[in-house]
Amino acid sequence: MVEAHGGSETGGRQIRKVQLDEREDFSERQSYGRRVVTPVRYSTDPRDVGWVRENIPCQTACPADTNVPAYIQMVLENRYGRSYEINRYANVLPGVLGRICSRPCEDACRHGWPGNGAPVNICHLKRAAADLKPSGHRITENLFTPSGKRIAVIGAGPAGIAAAHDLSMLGHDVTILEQEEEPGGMLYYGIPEFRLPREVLSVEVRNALRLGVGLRTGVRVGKGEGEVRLSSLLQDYDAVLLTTGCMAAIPLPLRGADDGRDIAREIPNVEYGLDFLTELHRGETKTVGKRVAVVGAGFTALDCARVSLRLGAEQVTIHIRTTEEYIPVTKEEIFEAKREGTKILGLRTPVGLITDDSGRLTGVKFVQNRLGAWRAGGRRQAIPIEGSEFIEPCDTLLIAIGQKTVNDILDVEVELDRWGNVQVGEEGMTSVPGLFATGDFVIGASTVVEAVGLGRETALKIDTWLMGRVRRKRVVKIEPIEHPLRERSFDFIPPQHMPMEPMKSRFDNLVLEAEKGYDDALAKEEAKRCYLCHHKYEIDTDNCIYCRACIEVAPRDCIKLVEGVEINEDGSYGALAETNQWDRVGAIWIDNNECIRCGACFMVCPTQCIHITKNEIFYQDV
Amino acid sequence: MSDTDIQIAICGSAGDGTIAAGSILNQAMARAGYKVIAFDVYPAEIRGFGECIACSRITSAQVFSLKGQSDVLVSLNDGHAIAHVPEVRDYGAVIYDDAPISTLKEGQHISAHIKPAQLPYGLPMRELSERATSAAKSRNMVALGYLAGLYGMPRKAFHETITGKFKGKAAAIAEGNVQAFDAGYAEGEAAFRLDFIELGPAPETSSDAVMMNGNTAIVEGCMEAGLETFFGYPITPATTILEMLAARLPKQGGRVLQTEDEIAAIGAAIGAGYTGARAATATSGPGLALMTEMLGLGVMAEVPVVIFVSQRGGPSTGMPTKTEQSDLNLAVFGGSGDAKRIVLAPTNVEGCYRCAGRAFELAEQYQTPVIVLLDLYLSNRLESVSGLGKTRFAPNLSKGLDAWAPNEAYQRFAITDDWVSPRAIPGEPGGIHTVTGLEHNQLGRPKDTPEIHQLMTEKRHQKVAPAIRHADLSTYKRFGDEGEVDVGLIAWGSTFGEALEAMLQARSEGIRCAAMKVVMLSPLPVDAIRSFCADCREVLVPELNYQGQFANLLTGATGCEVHRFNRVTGRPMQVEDILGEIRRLAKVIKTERRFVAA
Amino acid sequence: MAELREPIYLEEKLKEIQGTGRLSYRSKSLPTWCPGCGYFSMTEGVTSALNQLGLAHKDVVIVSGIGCASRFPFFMDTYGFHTLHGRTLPVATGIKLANDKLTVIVVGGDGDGFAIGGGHIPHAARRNVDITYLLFDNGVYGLTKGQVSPTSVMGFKTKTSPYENRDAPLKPLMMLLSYGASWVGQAYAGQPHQLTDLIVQAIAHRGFSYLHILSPCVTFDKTSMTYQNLNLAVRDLPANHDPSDMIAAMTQAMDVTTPALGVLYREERPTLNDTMDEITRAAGGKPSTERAAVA
Amino acid sequence: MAAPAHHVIIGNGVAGNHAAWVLRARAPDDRITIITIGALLFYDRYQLPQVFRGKHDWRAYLVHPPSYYEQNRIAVRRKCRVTHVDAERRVLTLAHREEVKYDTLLIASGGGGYLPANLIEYRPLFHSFNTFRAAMATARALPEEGTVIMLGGDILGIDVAYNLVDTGHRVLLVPHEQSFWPHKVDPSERPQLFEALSGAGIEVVDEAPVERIEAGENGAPARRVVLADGRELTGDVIMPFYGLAPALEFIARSGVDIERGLLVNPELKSTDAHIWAAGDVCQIWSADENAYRFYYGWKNVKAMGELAARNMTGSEQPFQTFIDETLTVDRAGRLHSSFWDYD
Repeated sequence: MVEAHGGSETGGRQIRKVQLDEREDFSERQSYGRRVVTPVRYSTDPRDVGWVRENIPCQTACPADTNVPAYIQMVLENRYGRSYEINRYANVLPGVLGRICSRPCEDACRHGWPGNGAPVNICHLKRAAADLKPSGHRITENLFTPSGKRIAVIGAGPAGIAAAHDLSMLGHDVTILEQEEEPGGMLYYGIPEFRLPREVLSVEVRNALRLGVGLRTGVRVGKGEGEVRLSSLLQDYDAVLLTTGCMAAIPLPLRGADDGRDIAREIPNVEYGLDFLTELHRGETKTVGKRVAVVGAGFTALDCARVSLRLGAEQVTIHIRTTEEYIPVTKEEIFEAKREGTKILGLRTPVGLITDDSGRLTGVKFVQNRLGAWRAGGRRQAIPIEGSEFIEPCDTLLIAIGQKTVNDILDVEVELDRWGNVQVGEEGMTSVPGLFATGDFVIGASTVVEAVGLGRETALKIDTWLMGRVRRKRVVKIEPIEHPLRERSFDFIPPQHMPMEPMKSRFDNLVLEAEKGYDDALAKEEAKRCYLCHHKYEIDTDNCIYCRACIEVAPRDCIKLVEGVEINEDGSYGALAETNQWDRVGAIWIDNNECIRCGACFMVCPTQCIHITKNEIFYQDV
Repeated sequence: MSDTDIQIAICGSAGDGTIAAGSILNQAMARAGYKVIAFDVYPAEIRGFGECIACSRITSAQVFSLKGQSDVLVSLNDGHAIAHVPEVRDYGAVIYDDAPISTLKEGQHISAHIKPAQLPYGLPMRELSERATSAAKSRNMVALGYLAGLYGMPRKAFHETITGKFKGKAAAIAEGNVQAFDAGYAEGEAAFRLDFIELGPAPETSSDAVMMNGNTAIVEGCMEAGLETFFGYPITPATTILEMLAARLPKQGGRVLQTEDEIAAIGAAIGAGYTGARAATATSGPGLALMTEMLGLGVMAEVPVVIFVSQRGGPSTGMPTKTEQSDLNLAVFGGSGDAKRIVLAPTNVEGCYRCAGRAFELAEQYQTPVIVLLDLYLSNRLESVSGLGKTRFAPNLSKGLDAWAPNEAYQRFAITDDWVSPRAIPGEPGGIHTVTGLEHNQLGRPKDTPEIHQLMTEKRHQKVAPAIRHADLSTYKRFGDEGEVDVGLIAWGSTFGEALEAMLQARSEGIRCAAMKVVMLSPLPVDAIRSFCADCREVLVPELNYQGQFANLLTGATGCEVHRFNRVTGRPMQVEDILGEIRRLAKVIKTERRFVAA
Repeated sequence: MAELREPIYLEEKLKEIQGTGRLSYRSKSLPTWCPGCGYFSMTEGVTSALNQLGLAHKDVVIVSGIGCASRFPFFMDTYGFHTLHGRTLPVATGIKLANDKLTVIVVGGDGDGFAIGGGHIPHAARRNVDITYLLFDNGVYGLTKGQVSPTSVMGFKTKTSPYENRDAPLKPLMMLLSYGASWVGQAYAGQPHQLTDLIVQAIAHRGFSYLHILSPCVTFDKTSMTYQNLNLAVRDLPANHDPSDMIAAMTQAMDVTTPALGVLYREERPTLNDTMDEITRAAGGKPSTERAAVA
Repeated sequence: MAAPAHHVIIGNGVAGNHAAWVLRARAPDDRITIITIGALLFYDRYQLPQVFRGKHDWRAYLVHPPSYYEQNRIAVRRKCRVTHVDAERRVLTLAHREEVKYDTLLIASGGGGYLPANLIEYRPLFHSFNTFRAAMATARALPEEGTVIMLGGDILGIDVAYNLVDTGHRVLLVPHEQSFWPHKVDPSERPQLFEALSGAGIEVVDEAPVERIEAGENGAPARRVVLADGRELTGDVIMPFYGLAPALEFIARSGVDIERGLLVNPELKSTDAHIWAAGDVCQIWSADENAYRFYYGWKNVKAMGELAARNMTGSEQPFQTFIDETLTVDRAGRLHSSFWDYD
């Protein structure tokens, strides 16, 4: 039927188009606490919890448990302020992570699944929420009554800040001790300014600490002269939280250098990337030679390379042990580095440093590798090939092969695991009562968002330990939605590119931000691409007449004739059992994993038996 | 540039808009001045399931049938189309959707079946459709647009046709379809062409040539013959006659009524015919079966009425959407008693038009029901027709009251030298009379004496005999080689197109042969058929029924021996099949000759 | 603001549905009506009804004519008879007359029933043949691809009413009431629960029961009898409606703008088979039922 | 009885087709399927420069007639893009969501033209020569005596350059470290090689990185290349020739080892027991060089195809190359690359 294109002929409903762009901004109104009241149900049923886990992949992938679809929907509705708040609820540094997050959510995004195109630029939208929130935006905090408990947090890195904020919100009296002059940890001393402007960082850090968190910078905890003893802190405070992260570079293991000496530290033009960056951000002037070699495969390595280019290096090469495929850095980051002129060469491990008579480095000796067995997190082992050594000449060598924790600050007996990290139990506590630890200090070098997530998690655990009961429960909040907010046409919008600083001007200085951020139009367009996976489409089987009108308009293989459903041992749903045999079809059911929330079925259902609900994770105070 | 001869098959599931796409293609190309012969095959379900094929042959010179192999196959539904991939010629194109929405097993996608010599053209039909109209249902327009873009078909003609098609519907609908078409067109234009299919320039067409199918031609004939009343009941494939007349007849003061059934339809038509108005109805085999009782009344009461019958697969409900020529017996003999009637079977669309018009003349002149016998293939087949409106059908041929010597009492069924009685119609002074279904005398009074029944039966048969020489109606015609030939074909109805095509090809292969079309099946032009058979070493009668109803008819009437060639596939006769039969016969003749020579 | 419904948990629902056993009345092949067609509610309604009444599959015969609705027997796991256009009721009468034990259900559309078959309805009704006639009224010819039907509203444009339908549509409920049908009800395909309930009552009724079902044609009627319009139009019978009151029934039947759903009229009187037995007795013979009792 | 084994070959080039031929000979009853993204049957890419001499009918380039594939029961899935290979289930998915099971899989998808990251954004402004379609597009875009700006100039490019000059076109060559790829040319030899090219009428400009590239506004010149040192070159088409980058996106997440190419052992088997590779796509472990390395050139690729097919059907021979990679200048001063040899 050619004439039957578009529109809804079958269904009982009239489409009401939502003119997203013409919505007014509600974020102020939010801050006055007036909300449209809608009926709500809170559920802890494993099937609902499981649904959220299965169907909101971005949130599931996020270590900080960020409610991604909710904040993207707010962007759609032009409520950047609200969007920022939803972000801030999960992680107190949205503006920061909006720039430098490792984006596990985007790898998980349903829009990136086979046949669905490219993932939504979730991170760029997070930044947009931070950048575009109204100038007069007010932060909302729901505070518990003061508990009278005192907590010391050691280290003002992402984990420490996140924990400190949540703890003080929970009514405790928190003090942070930080050895550096500025709070932020790796955020301040590790990440170059062209990726993370310092004013963004400091504003969000200060906001996080505004609930009366005491910040004592330049204070070292340790056994040395004029250093605060951990043991004394344990006496003065009800609880102490260690979030000192991994601030020590892992030394370069060179052949024949097993006498414990670290040759690398003895050669002038060889540096550890971590120190290189830290010193740079402490304000020291750093220089590099014409040809810079970087060994290592993490963000630090890439940062070193890109900083070197800005310091005037002519040829920068990153040497990695495996291959690009397997290094834990976002593809964008790699592409930008290459675009700026960095070369990345794979399958090689440094085995020796070549120096001239004056003791300066002239080249690095590498051995050729081949790929070996798989390691955790999709990484690969590199197996050196005997006798395949070769020499790469260079003027500066920057080593960024990893970081580790520093435990010599502990003056009390704490159980360590075999990597020398402190061990923590289920309740987040070390073997020492009242001494908690979290972040990289526990799991080893990881990402910022993991640190924030852990900090937040541990804060709750400390609260539970201190108060003797759980005061915050994770439940599913279910609200009805009147009609679909999306249109099929949204699915064809291409990913919106992040506006970049032109190549010419990038290298002028070290602080010029390379990514410019979305403007309102770009953000809205990108936000439209989000499937809003937290919207759940359900068929009321009692009213279904099995007419398949919904199936006919379905854009994908998303509505199915079902005879059964698997139940996982945790009580959540598994795969649907489909059938085409009429006398076995028990129900027509929407496979929410295939569903892209286009709303076509909703419009055509003759018996109006399709309902939409908003399903979100909600932390209930109890 | 070479002459155009492109055959395009669009294949999909009912509901994909397959037939709609085909008809737009035909109309648009005709509008652009090409010759088009087209035929659709579709199932009874309205939506969703059965297989549909819209097949169009677009040429610069007139042809008489479809080709065995298509140049392009457009798949709107791989499930159905896969089976038809082998019907595409070498270096022909297969156009399909390369972005289906559900996971397929190996071989479920058409690309797995395209032969090495054929050329794949994939495009994301559904996606383009959704982009253009945010619905998947204009896939057919996208595919059509792609086809048009690929071969540089005149875009404007398509736009006009599409907008025309949706006239009266919401403007958005037409726009949406045009958008979808353009979306496809752009893709097609941009596509990298590898096939060697050429669209030549449009031929010079005589200004009055128009594209139409058999049913439309029937309607044209009715309109021009000044049809006054029409009664009908929907039945595939005759429904469109009723639909078109419902829309058009009122425009010139005629009246159309959709009755509650065929019985009522022909009843009303006979009533109207009795009053002297030009009256008709249209149906298919099953409807005709219902009508035979009323038909008998029409014969008996000598009421002029025209019945258009488009045959479909039978018996019973049979194959409503498949073609067949199996209602000949019913049309010629159907009904109770010796019910002689006139039966015309046009062989092409233009013939439909002429027969429709002449049917009313015959009905009036011989005061009897006239059946015009089409079949689904002819009803739906599109051809370009010229000479419309040139033929002046006689407005009234009935032998009226003025032909009666006034000094005697009027006899409605008086015996005259041409067996046709002067006919008075209600309202005429001095013509008062009664008609009845009972056997009757000259006055029309019931009478069943042996003499009367003998006489009146003879009257009802004799009066129609001269119909075979009716002015401006070729009731039969010979084509091909003159004089003695090896193989002669006699065909009727839609099949004659294929027969002619086959005969022409056979001649080009050096076989001496001729073909004769027989348009009037009752009464039958016996002498002409006899002399034709006399000229032929072998006579071949191809027809779309199992019994060889026409072969039976003419053998019975002429005593000539013929070879029967019968097909009941529900599809039109294949030129290749007939040709094969001709070759076989020719071969036999040759060997006989050699044998004689030796 | 949409209200929040009770949660639907699939496996519970499936257990419930499959538990009832109504699915067993379905055939194996999926119905071929246009997606969204009101006739789908017929399969749901009839299967549920047969299931609720606990009728054995083998004792049910479904008779249909020509038209979209007439494909129904193919989608059921019972005896079925797909007869000719409009000639369903005679066949059904014959079947019922020949075998008391069978439950005979006739399904058809408005064209099949009131156009070509119109002549048969009054007689089936007044004889009170003990069959159930489910008439799915979509006000248009579907199978012949969209022509005006006897129940098409005035002003309805179809290919055969290009200048709008000028003929007043039939009022089937009033016809059936006046024809003397002993059970007359009305349902709506868009309300499957009530439909099922009414089919149960119709089959349970002893005598000629006529259920008029408003069933939109999603393909050829996009203007008049659509789900959108009917959702707004239909209403339930007033709570105080008395099904034994013919006048009240007529009054409700007259209202076609806001159709009343429910049982309009119900009466008990001898069925055709009863009268056949009586005639047999009057002639001195033994009715089949009594013969069966003896044997 | 068990269903016949299904050998699937991804790639429709020399390696793939030669492999198919050998497979058919060695396994008469097995199923053989070639999957290619192109619309054409196997054609001779070495003949492509003929498009500049007006040879525009693709049938003239076919290596085998269509009947060949039917006779040998080799299914060619044209216009099919492989999006994923599931090595566990031994199923590969095509872009149109069709799943194809295989018993043995040969990756012979060859290489696409490599582009340095800083040029990627200009891709739409480039013309290429790696397919019949691309060649035709180039031929159509290039007027009589038109000018071609060739960037990089790998050995394939130089072959094209010669043909362009012979057909009366102007060629500006912008050298790059990738020039003469895959030959490893000692910097000292480069001048004389460029000498030779200039001698043949190819205008070699001084080496400098590309600053930006622009499309000319309506009216010639169609393209402008701005070099870092400010020089501007104008021409009708720009053809980058920076060597090949293996086309491997589809197999990235299937678990087999990849560096720049698909890593295979000398028997051309990948790290998955059912997946082999041949041609420009694979990096073969070379014991003597202690490294994975590529082998290019028609003869190598054909040999790989044959070897892969043999090893897929039971044999166990290692690959060894037959050609020594030489780049010489003959008496006429014309370059000759051993990669150009083919029979």
